[in-house]
Formats: sequence, structure tokens, C-alpha cells
Amino acid sequence: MNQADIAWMLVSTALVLLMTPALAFFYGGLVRSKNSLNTMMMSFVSLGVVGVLWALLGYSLAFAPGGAFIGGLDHALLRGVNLEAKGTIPHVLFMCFQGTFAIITAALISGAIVERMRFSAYLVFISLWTLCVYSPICHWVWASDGWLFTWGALDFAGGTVVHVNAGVAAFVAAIVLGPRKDYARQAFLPHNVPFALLGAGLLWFGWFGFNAGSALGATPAAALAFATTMLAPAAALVVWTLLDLMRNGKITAVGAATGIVVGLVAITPAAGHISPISAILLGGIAAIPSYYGLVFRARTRLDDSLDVVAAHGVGGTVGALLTGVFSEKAWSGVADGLLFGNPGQLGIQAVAVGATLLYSGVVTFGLLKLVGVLVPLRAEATDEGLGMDVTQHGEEAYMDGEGAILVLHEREAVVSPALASAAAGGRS
Amino acid sequence: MNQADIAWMLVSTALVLLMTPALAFFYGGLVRSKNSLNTMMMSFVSLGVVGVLWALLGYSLAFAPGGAFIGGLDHALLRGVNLEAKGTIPHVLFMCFQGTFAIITAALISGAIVERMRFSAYLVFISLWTLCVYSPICHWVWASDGWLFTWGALDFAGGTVVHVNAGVAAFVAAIVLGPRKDYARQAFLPHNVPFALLGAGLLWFGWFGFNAGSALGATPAAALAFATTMLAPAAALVVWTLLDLMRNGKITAVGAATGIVVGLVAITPAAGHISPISAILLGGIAAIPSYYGLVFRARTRLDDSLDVVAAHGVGGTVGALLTGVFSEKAWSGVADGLLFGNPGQLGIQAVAVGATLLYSGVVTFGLLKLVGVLVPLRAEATDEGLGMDVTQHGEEAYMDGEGAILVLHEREAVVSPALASAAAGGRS
Amino acid sequence: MNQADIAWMLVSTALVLLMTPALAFFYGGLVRSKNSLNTMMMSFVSLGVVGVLWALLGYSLAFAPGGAFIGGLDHALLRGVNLEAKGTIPHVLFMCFQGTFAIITAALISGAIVERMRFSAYLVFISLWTLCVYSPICHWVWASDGWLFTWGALDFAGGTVVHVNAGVAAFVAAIVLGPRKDYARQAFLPHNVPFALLGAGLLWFGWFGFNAGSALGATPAAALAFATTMLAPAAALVVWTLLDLMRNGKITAVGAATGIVVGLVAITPAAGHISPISAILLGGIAAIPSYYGLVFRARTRLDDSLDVVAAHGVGGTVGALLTGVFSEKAWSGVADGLLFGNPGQLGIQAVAVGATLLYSGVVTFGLLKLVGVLVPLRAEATDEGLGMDVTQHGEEAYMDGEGAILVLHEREAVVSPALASAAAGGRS
Amino acid sequence: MKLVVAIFRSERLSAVLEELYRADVQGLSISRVQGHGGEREQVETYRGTTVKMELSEKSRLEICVSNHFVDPTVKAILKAARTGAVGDGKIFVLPVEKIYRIRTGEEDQAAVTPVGVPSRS
Amino acid sequence: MKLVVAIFRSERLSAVLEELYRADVQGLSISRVQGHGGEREQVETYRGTTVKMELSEKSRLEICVSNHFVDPTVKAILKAARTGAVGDGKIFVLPVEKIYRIRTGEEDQAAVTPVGVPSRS
Amino acid sequence: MKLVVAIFRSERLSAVLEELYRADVQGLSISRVQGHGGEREQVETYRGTTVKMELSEKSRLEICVSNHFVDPTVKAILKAARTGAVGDGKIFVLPVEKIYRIRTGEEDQAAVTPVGVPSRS
Ligand SMILES: Nc1ncnc2c1ncn2[C@@H]1O[C@H](COP(=O)(O)OP(=O)(O)O)[C@@H](O)[C@H]1O
Ligand SMILES: Nc1ncnc2c1ncn2[C@@H]1O[C@H](COP(=O)(O)OP(=O)(O)O)[C@@H](O)[C@H]1O
Ligand SMILES: Nc1ncnc2c1ncn2[C@@H]1O[C@H](COP(=O)(O)OP(=O)(O)O)[C@@H](O)[C@H]1O
Repeated sequence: MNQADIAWMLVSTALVLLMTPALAFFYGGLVRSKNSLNTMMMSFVSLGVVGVLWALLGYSLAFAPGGAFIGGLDHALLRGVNLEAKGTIPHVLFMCFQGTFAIITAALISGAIVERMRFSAYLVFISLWTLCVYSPICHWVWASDGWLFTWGALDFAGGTVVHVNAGVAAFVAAIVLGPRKDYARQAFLPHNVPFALLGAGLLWFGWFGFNAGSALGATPAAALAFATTMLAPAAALVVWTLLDLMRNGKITAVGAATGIVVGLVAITPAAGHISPISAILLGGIAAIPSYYGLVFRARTRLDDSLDVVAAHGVGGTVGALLTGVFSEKAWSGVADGLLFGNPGQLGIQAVAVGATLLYSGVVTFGLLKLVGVLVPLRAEATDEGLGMDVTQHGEEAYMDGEGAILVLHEREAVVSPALASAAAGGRS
Repeated sequence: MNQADIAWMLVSTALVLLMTPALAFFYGGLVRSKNSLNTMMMSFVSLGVVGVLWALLGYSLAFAPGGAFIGGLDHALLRGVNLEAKGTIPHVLFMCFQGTFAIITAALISGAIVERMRFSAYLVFISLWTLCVYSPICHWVWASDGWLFTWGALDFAGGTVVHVNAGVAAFVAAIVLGPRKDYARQAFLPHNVPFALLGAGLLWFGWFGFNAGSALGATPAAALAFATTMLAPAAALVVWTLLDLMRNGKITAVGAATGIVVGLVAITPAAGHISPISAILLGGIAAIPSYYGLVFRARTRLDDSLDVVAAHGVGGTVGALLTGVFSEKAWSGVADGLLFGNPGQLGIQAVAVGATLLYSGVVTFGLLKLVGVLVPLRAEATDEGLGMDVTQHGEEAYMDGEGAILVLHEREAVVSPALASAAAGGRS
Repeated sequence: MNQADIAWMLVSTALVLLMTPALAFFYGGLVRSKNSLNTMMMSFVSLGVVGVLWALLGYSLAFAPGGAFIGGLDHALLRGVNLEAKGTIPHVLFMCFQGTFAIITAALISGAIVERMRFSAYLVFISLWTLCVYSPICHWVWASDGWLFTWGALDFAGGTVVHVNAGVAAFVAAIVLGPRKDYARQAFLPHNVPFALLGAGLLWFGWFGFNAGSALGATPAAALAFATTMLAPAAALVVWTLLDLMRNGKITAVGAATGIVVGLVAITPAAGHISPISAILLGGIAAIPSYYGLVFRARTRLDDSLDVVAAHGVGGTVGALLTGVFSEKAWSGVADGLLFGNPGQLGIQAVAVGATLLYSGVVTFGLLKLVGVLVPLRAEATDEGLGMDVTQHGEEAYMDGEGAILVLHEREAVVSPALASAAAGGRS
Repeated sequence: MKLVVAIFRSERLSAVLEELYRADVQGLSISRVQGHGGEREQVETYRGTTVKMELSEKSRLEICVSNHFVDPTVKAILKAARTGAVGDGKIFVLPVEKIYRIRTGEEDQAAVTPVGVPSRS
Repeated sequence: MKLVVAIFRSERLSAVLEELYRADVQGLSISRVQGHGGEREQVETYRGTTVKMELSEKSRLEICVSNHFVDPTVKAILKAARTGAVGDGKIFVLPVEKIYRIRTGEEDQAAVTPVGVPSRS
Repeated sequence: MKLVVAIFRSERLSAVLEELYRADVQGLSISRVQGHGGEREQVETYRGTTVKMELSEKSRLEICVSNHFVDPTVKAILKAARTGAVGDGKIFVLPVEKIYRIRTGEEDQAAVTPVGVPSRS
């Protein structure tokens, strides 16, 4: 084991874990205030539910020795996940690092179905999805016996496993759930853009763990992944602001936050495979399809509420393909891409994306239909109108002043007598 | 010295320092908007006051060679705290790391007395408390000549030193201060639940430094502490949401934030001593007493406003005891617990908790009474009504629009003439 | 190369990058709500524009071999910036670390001109400023052939390069732009003080990367810089609160946030050069001139809106000079200061500050005048009145409720028919 | 002249504004209020404290109109704001003695006639 | 019918609502206003700028009632909102010409009688 | 007695308050409303959705005065709130039947006369 690698991987794991609260703010700021807690909770519960399930089963399905398509049960209930080395770091740390990826991937999907999905249905869905979709695809790409891994698909930090995967699941979920009740008749505006910016800032910060941590050690490869993770979003941000300027004459803050995230998504599969200068190009190029994807989506009936498809699906796909273009063995020691004389890599990348699209799309659809049999997927329309915070969580995000509030103690004398009798129905 | 250890301890110290601003948001979001700055400031000033006092005196009392009950003055004014090794890291870095613990412990107490304690009294109190309560208990448990240390009490990262200690001090403080003026007649609702979630997210992030940093190096032990710090709160969060669901039919966001914190508190003493799978159990189990403690507290006259007792006191106690149950020498190399054939450890843990309860309880009481002689502990009732932000700090947390505001320059011509004369009393 | 150094520098670079979003919140919380996005965006775009420009050209001008006053073009377009060692870390990582400094320095200036500068003019300005002002001064102080470096000026982490430099640029910018339209006739109050506290907390956290990262490795020197970066702001915070208490009888939260930042600014040049106990003194002393500078500024016609001059200019200058006073070879191995028998160092420090003031002041003035020829520097007065968020970015930071909003699809049938006809001008 | 004050569900606001526009009502002011009536009450729980929110968010419109405009205005609101469930809200019509347009100092009728639109009243 | 408008300290809001409930007043709307009167003023300081906040937060109630209900309503408010210190606020009673219940279109008296409660007016 | 309700640009609020102070008007309540009139509209864009904000922030003053005070009050507002551009707002004067001062229970005239200031009305 290598202590410097341990140090860096401890930090990286913490950084990736922080990305889920960051996502809660990125998403939570973009919804209406009456649904803000509900949206944030969709990320936060993933920390619990997916975190625990990953340890109990998901990790084993993804990384225990198994077949080409799924891992085995050797590590179920964390059996054999101990302080011995896995690579240069303790096995248990590797498990944690991978767990943070599972957590955020599930949370990413929520962006497509916020403001209408019943919370209990969501909980059941992400539990099943982690085990049935995330773990297998993770196995394909990153386990040494996974079929895409053995085939040579490049995915440094999860362009297909995390982003294409979450993007297509989001697409399917948005279709199955259907649009919000006033979709396209009313504009849904972000209730707190600073929260979205905070989320974007923290996501970028955490993404250094995501990408540079995927080198699994404090190595020059990590430094390369770090540099590309700094430069690609910077370039995407610049291009995004220019597109905004051309289209509306104004550079928007929501746009800036989105541009950063798209740049981060796009560089994810490529992070340790391409040169820093290619990262600037990749980030800049990747901004364009996501930008127009998002503009186009807004005119369709597809209520992918927070544009997970355009940001993660499109961004991840473009990034995965461009990895096959810009890869440079001289930098990564792994493989060259199209531009460096190896056009075949682009084909492999396309297959990896295609397989992910197909598998994730189909299984996500099936799982949602299954969950829908157990629990209705959508909240009732009146609850949607009143807001998911109050109806699903019995809470409001913001309160000012000292409202007229009645303290109810269950089956006890109530503190505020007059209103209490009202509460008890004894109105006259 | 070991550079990898230095790298990790630099990061850990920064992470723990961040926990105090994080706490400011966790607490600040849960109070009413008119008291939000006051609440946040109670954490922020600890960064200054306790930070400086720790360097000047507290560190020495805690870690300089002394007796079984308190350290000496060898390191007062940072004498001898230099770049030479203390363990495998520079002494000065060890001092900083420990300082961040002192800072947050003092800040934790504030949750019990927010919305009513006079700010100046609070400042004097936490200064004295750090020196008279925190430093000695820290010495008992972590200094090589401390009586609990030599006796073999296990407290990996501060379950007793930090959480039981702060919890009991909070209990005493809530009693001495008395309840807020409308307590139990009016519901005090959180003004900004997203802030509480932000605080919880950042606390979790920082807690990796707190617990895994307590290994004092980038070692497998740190990896173990990291893993348990990721899994226990995840499990606590899951159990908490289930309890919420059973009790109210709704999973609350305030509950989720609280569940995370309780899981973190409970794993603190155990972090490097138990296996990851035990951490899941420990986190899940520890959620239960805190959950019901909190429900029960709300029906009493004890206005422990932000439930420091239920979260930190109960959570810390349960964690410290369960450390004596789940400890596994096979993982930690230190000691086994009840489940692994060493029931005596549980007894030692109980004594450590009991001693902390007793000492911290009594001395906290004495200090508050002493401070009360110098400065009234509570703000006046009208000030409490108007809000502590305006009355204690002369500020408001949020302003919209351009109110009707008068710029006063001291002893100078005033900018806005008409209202100025009003200000000067020359009303007609 | 040293892996532990790589680990720490990866973390440090991420930490410094986080400071720019942190600054967005520190600044954004202090302005009026109608300008909050605009203010935040001034920091966020720097991540893109300066980040990209730094990689393409700025880094080369600062660090490629050149003359005493500016670097060459050897590293333009990242030529030769590869995975080979620069010191003990990969060259590309060194470039990134330095890039994060360039980004935040440009963003710091924005505090002087928020709430009135046209966004496009700002973009052009910071682009030019980075290349024409930041890169050269950076070269002077930190490149091995820079004139201040060879001359022995001490600037551990950027007291002159970053803070004095940004402070004087802010001063010039505030004068060239002129005051906000209602300046001194109306009080401009912070719209969200918690955001300012969040910013201050995250800035402190990031500053550990800024200062301790400037040791360029996980060394005892980094530990020293870390300790001083923890102690100086703590002392500054304490002194600031005491000054507040003496002057107004109240300790303010905006003051606490400011005090922390001032302490951080002041310790920056000294971080690895002085002893921890000197850091407490330095932090405490440095609070005083900034405090009174800020009080004094508020009475002048200089609308340095968020007091960049008092915090960064004055704080940086005081810090740079005190570095010449408190420096201790026994701790740093570099040079002694006035107190330790080397008065000459103070003189060198004064020259470094003076040269920065002069060069940055003059060139900033020239650049602003140049930009003013291309684009008007200020927004129109009515736009300033309506708020920069709506007029410059076409967005609002906060929305509640479901306003009466009309969805416009370009050149398409409009969803909401009645209001649509109004929009189309067909009013009757 | 009259002041029409309407308090209704916020989610109907867009619809009400559209309908008012159709009825040629141009000037109005909106604020948010918390209403207490016979509506469904929400129970919320915060850390062991169960509270009953007796208030629900409503929108409040204030429209000053000349007399013969009162009826179309009220009708428009009644039409667009109704959902049929308890909590739909109320409309009050108050007498007004004088109206001024601040920009011009115009009074009464003239003050509430849209600019550049031939007065129909 | 009358519109009773009351402006008073926010901290008395719960008490006022209780008292109104006792007086059988069911429908009302609340908003928050900033009042200027003879109250104690707050001085605030932000980075060297000292400002005087001449405005203090108040609650504003709007209650539409039939004539014989005016008195009990006013009395209830006077009783519950009073603290005796300057700044307690004011109550205004305005004439109302017409009331509509949006849900049913009912007018006047009928519009302000609680549902399912035998009208006592 | 009358209730003067004024709706105008928020940026003129300080000026209006000053002018009212000069006119010896002491008591008032302020709230924020969103107005719709003939004003310049803002176009905003959020991720591909372009929206037109038809509402603009205004301040709303409510001042209860005795009859002979109506004129100075209205004049003060007209003077201070005017900018001359569309969107300056409106003033309404409503009749009031009764005023109470909550602190003392005083009624009508007495209720709106500043404390400790010899009544001039
Ligand atoms: N008498 C009243 N005065 C002022 N506002 C009222 C009055 N009655 C009802 N409201 C407002 O109307 C809303 C709906 O009233 P409610 O009586 O529940 O509905 P409905 O008219 O459908 O029976 C309330 O929330 C409140 O805001
Ligand atoms: N003439 C008025 N018109 C409207 N609101 C008023 C008027 N006078 C007072 N108020 C409101 O009542 C509040 C308290 O008024 P004030 O005159 O200070 O109290 P008191 O009635 O105890 O003398 C003010 O903050 C303001 O909101
Ligand atoms: N009839 C009305 N009733 C209530 N408020 C109105 C009315 N007309 C205008 N307003 C308010 O006045 C503001 C300015 O009105 P507008 O008609 O645009 O200005 P102007 O009086 O300059 O023509 C609006 O935003 C709205 O708040």
C-alpha cells in the first residue's frame, strides 16, 4: 500500500460524497420554492438508501468476481472488504470511493421527475435501479472481467457508467411520469438561483475527487485528470456564455451553472486520457450540443424538468465519443484516439454508449412500471398544486415571521385552546 | 515525519475547521429568521475566541505533560509547539488539528440556548468553558497521562470529549437559561430548512477529517475510520426516515438532516475501532434513542432549542457505549468489545461517559452561574421579541428592496434631511 | 516527484479553485438582492475566462523563462506543460495551482464596481487585466528570474501579487467607474448576510490551500503556513469584534466575516515565514487599519462598494510589511525580519508593495480607459435602478410563488393567448 | 369609482390575469397574503413538534376601476379563479372617492384609463 | 358590510387569531407590512455605515364582516393585540359595497357566512 | 377620515417618506406589491424558456388621515413619487368609517394624531 495514495483517495472519496449535497442545491435552487425540500431530499436520501444498499449488495454485484455482465456475491454484506490492499489502497476505501459514485448517479436521475413524483415511489425506484442498472453497467466498464473493460472501452471516471446511464434513465423516467400538470402552460422558474450556483461551485470542487480520484492514487495521472477537470469546464463555461450572448444578448447565471456542469460531465470519461489542451477543446465543443439540446427540449412535450438528458445524457455521450477522438497514449499510457491514429477507439466508445443507452433505457422502463404497480408514481394533482414539500414531507422550506401556528401534541391537551377546538372539529 | 501523513492531516484539519461554519448553517437554518445571524455568530465567534485561547493556553492544559486530570503549562503561548515531529507530523499541525475540535465543541453548546442568550455572556462563557471543561476532559481521554486514556477508555474521535461533553453542557445551559419566552405557547419553526441541509452536508464532509483524521495519518486505520463515517450516518439516515414514516407518514428534511448528524455523532467514538458492517448496525441502532429522545424532549419544559442533548448527548453516549460492544481488535488492533468477548470494555466506556457527564455538568453549571454574576445571561424579553439579530448585533439577516433607510454619520450632517431631524428628536 | 506532495497539491488546487465560488457568495450576500446574480457572476465568469486565458497565455507570461519583468512565450498554449516534474510535482499541476490564483485575483476586483458595471465591459477588462497586470507582477515576485524574487522580496502566498494588486486595481476601478447612482443618498444594505458568512467560511477553508499549498508540498513548511492561516484570522476576528463592540456596542456578523477575510489577507504574504505566535500578533494588528480604513471609506465619495481597498489593499499592504517585521529564519529557513535583526527586509517589502501599487494602478487605469472606448463601462442609470440581474442577465435571483408569467417561444404560437396578444402589441 | 379587492388561490393567478386582460382591465396590483377560511389544513412536523398550518397562501388583487367596469372585472375574476373547492376566496368592492395618476396628476376616470388606448368609459 | 383592517405587532398574531376565533370570526387574510409610527427605532451598522431603521414589521389583517359583526371583531382585536407600548397599531373600518364568494358566486351576507355553520346574522 | 392608498416605484420610497415627513404625516404602513400597468416589460430567459415578466415591483403605502390632511398627503406623494415615465403608479382615496388606536382604544381623530404632538386637526 502507498500512504500518499491513501491520503489522496481519502480526500477524493470525501469530495465525491460532497457532490450529492451539492447536487441537492443545484437541483433545489432550480425548482419552485414549494418543491425545494422535496427536490433536495431526493438527493439526500440517496446518501442513505443507496449508501447502505451499495455496502450490502451493490458493491459486490459491481466488483466481486463474476461474469462479463455482472459481478458475484463474494463481497455481499462487505465480506472480504477489509483493510488489505486493493491496488495501492485499502479495499474498504476502494469500496467507499465507488459507493459515492453509485449515490450520486441515482440522485442525478431525480432532476427529470422533480415536482411530481411520489417520494415513496422514488425511494423504491432508486433502490432497485442501483442494484439492477447501476451495478451491472459499473461492472461492464470498470471490473476487470466486465465486457466493455476487456474490450478496451475508455471511461476514465464514469462518462458512460454515471452520466450516459443517468441521462437515459432520466429520459425514460420523464416519459413514464409524464409532464408536470401545468407544463408548457406556465413557466416554472428557479426559486433561488444562488443555490444553483452554490451547487455548481461545490460540484466542480467535488468533481476533482471524482475525476482525479479515479486515478486511484496521487500520481501524475491524477494530476492530468485534475488539469483536464479544471480546463474543460472553464472552456465550456466560456462557450456557453458566448452562446447565451449570441442567442439572447445576455449571459445568464443559470446558463453559467449549467455550462460548468456540462463541461464537467463531458470531461469525465476523458479526464486521464487526453492532453490539457485537448481538454479545452473538448469542453468548448461539448457545450454546443447540450446548449441546443436544452433549447430544443424546452419546446417539446418532454418534461425533463431540470434537463438531465441535455446535460448528462448528451454531455456524457459527447464526452465519451470525444474521448475516442482526443485520447493520447503519450499522455495516458493507455490508448490513442481518432486524432492520434486510432479510429477504432471511437467505434468502441460508440458501442459502450449504445449498450448503456439500451440496457439502462429498457431496464429503467421496466423498473418504473414495476414500482408503479406497487405505489402510484405520481403525487395527486392537488398535492402537486399545493407543493410537494407540504404534501410529501409535511414541511416548508422557508418561513418568515411567527405565523399563526398551532402546536399539536398527539392525544394531549393542546396548547393554544381556541384554535385547538377548531382543529378538533368542534367549530360551533 | 511522514509526508503522506502530513498531507492527510493538513486536509483533515481544514475539514474539521469547516465544520464550525457548517454548524452555523445547520443551527442557523433551524431558528427563526429574526435570530438567524445571532445563531450563526455563536458558531463563528468560536473560531476566533476559542481558536486564540486554545493556542495561548487550552492546548497546553490539554496536551502538555501534567497529571492524570489536567495538563501542564509547558506549551502555554505555544512554547515548544514547533515544526518537530509529534508522532509523524509537525507538532504545530497536531496543535491545530486539536484546536479545531475545541472550537466546534464550544459552538455545539450554543444550540441549546439560541434565541435568548445575551451575546456577551455567551462569549465569556465559552471562553471559560473551553479552558475549564474542554481542556481537562480532553486531557483525561487523549493525553498519554490522562486517567481515562491510561485506563483504556476508547474514544476514537471524541464521542465523550466532544459530544457527550457538549450534550451535557447544553442540558445544563438550557436549564440555567430557562425556556424562550413563548416556548410551548408558540411553535418555533425553522426559517430556512435548505440551510440546515447545507449544514448537514458540510458537516458530513468535514466529519471525514474529524474521524479519519483522528488516525493522525494516512493509514489503513484512517481508511477504516473513513468507511465507518460514511456508513453509519447512511444507516442512521435510513432508520430515521423509516421512523419518521412510521410516526407521521412523512419523511421530513429536518429529520434527514438530524439523522445524518446523529449517525455521525454516534460513530465518532467508534470510528477506528469497529468493522464497517458493525458501523451500519451502530448507525442504525443509534438513530432510535435520539429519535425518541427528541420527540420526548419536545413535550417537556426543557427548551434545549435545537436538541443538542438528544443529538449529541444521547447520540454520543449511545456511540460511546456501543463502541464497547462492537470494538474489534481484528480491525483496530486495539481492543475487543462485548460482542467479541471483552465485556469489561463496556464498563470502561460507561465510566468514561459517567465521568464526563458529572464533571462537565457540574462545572458548566458553576461557570454559568459565575458568568451570570458578571453579565445577565438572558437578553431582555422585549429584545427577545424583537429578535436577537437586531438587538444584539444591530443587523438583519435578510433585506429586500430598498427600504426607507436613513444613513447616519456620527456627529455629522445627515444625508437624508427630513428624516434626520426626526432622528434628532426635533419632531415639530 | 513526490507522491505526498502531489496529493497535497491536488487538494490545495481544488481548495483554491473553491475560493472563487466562495467569493461569489461573500460578495453576493453583501449587495442588494436585485444585483446579487450579477455580483456572483462576476466571480463565476472569472473561472471560465481567466481560467482559459491563463492556460493559453497567462501562465507562460508569468512563469516561462523571460526577463526580469515578464516571462516568455515558451509555455503559450500549454506547450511543454506536461507531466514531468516542476519541483516535486507534475508541471501541469503547478500550472493549475497558479491558475486558481489568477482566477480569484481578477474576481476580487469586482467588489469595487458591483451594482453598476456593464457585464460585457467587465469581461473584457478582466481578460486584459489578467494578461497585462497579473501575469507580469506574478512574474516579478514568483518566477526565478523576476526582479522582486531575485531581490529577495518575501511573499509566501500572494500578499502583493494577489491582494495589494487587486486592492489597488479596485481603487482605480472604483474611481474610474464612479459611485453608484444613489451612493451616499441611500444606504445599500446586504440582502443576505448568511451568504456572506458562508462565503467567509468557505474562503477560510480554501485559503488553507492558498497558503499552505504555496509551500508546494506536504512539508513542515506547509504545516507552518497552515497554522498561521488558522491563527491569524482567529486573532483578526477577535480584534475586529472588540473594535465593533467599542465603536457600536454590538458585534456584527458582517464585521465578523470581514475580520476573518482581513486576517486571511494579512497572513498571506507571511504564512510560511513567521512563527505561529507571531501570526496571532500579525492577525490582531492587521485588523486595526482595515477596520478604520473601512469606517473612513464609508464617509468619502469613494464608492469601493464592498471595500476591496480596505480589506485587500490595506490588509495586503500591512501583511506584506509585517512580513518584513516578523519573518524568522529559524522557522522558515529563508530570511529574518526587523524584529529578528534584519531591518533591511522591511525595506525590500516596502519596495515590493510600492512597485505593485504603481504598476497595477497605472496599467489598470489605462486598461479601463481603453475598455471604455470599446464599450461603455457603466450600465445605464435606469438599468442600475431596475437592477443589474434583470437588465444585464435577464434573470432574477429569487422568485416566489407562481407569478403571472408568459412563456414566449420565439416566432411561435404563444402558449398563453391573452397576454400573448398584449406581448405582440395588439392591445385592442 | 370602485376598488375591487380579490383574494384567491395563487395557482389561479395566471388564469385570472389572462381573463382580466380579455376584459380589458389593464392596471392592477398583486400581493401575497395568507388566508384563513374553511380550507383543508396542513399538518407539519418539525422534530417532534406537530403544527397545524391554519393559513394558506393566497393572492390578493387590487384593481381600481370606473363604475361601469366593476361588473366585467368581478365576472372575469369569478370565472377564472373558481375551482369549486372550499378556499376559492372572496371579492370585495369598496367605494373610492378619488384616484390620481402619479405620473400626470390626472384624476379619477382619466387616472385609470390606459395610456394611448381610446377611453371607452 | 364592512372591511376591518388591523395593523398590529406580529408577535401578537397568534393571540389575535385565537381571540377572533373565540369571537366566531372565520374568514380573514393576513399580510406583512412595515409600519412607521412613533415606535422605538433600531440603529443598525453595516461596515461603517450606520443606518436607522424607521420601519418595523407589523401584521395586517383584513376581515370582511357583516355590520353587526364589526363590533365583536374590533373588540377582539383590541383586546388581543394590545401590549400598551407605543407601536401597538391601528384598526380601520371601511365601508364595503359588495362581497362575492368566488366558489359559489354567492353575494354579500351569504358570502361571508362560514360554510356549514348556520348563519347567525 | 380617509384612507390614502398609494402604489408607486420602490426606488422612490425614501423620497416619498421624506416628503411625507415634511408634510407632518407620521403614521403609515408599507407593503410590497407587484404591479401590472403600461410599464416596460422585462424579458427573462431560463434554460431555453423565454418568459415575459409583466409585473414590476412597487411599493404600496397605506395612510389613514383626517379629512383636512388628505390633500397635503396626496400632494406630498404626487410630488415625491413622480418620475414622469410610465409606471409611476396611482393614489386612491377611500372613505373610512372608524379608526381605533389599539394601544389606547382611542377612536377616530384621536387615533391618528401622533403621540405627544399637539393635535393640529
Ligand atoms: N371574511 C373574510 N375577510 C377576508 N378574507 C377572507 C374572508 N373570508 C375568506 N377570506 C379569504 O378567502 C380565502 C378562502 O376563504 P374560504 O372561506 O375558505 O373559502 P370559500 O369562500 O370557498 O368558503 C381565505 O383563505 C381568506 O384568505
Ligand atoms: N395613520 C396611519 N395609517 C396607516 N398605518 C398607521 C397609521 N398610524 C400608525 N400606523 C401603523 O401602526 C403602527 C403603530 O403605530 P404607532 O402610531 O407607532 O403606535 P401607537 O398607535 O401605539 O401610537 C405603525 O408602525 C404603522 O404600521
Ligand atoms: N387600476 C389600477 N388598480 C390598481 N393598481 C393600479 C391600477 N393601475 C395601475 N396600477 C398600479 O400602478 C402601477 C403603474 O401603473 P401604470 O398604469 O403602468 O402607470 P401610469 O400611471 O404611469 O400610466 C402598476 O404597476 C400597478 O401597480
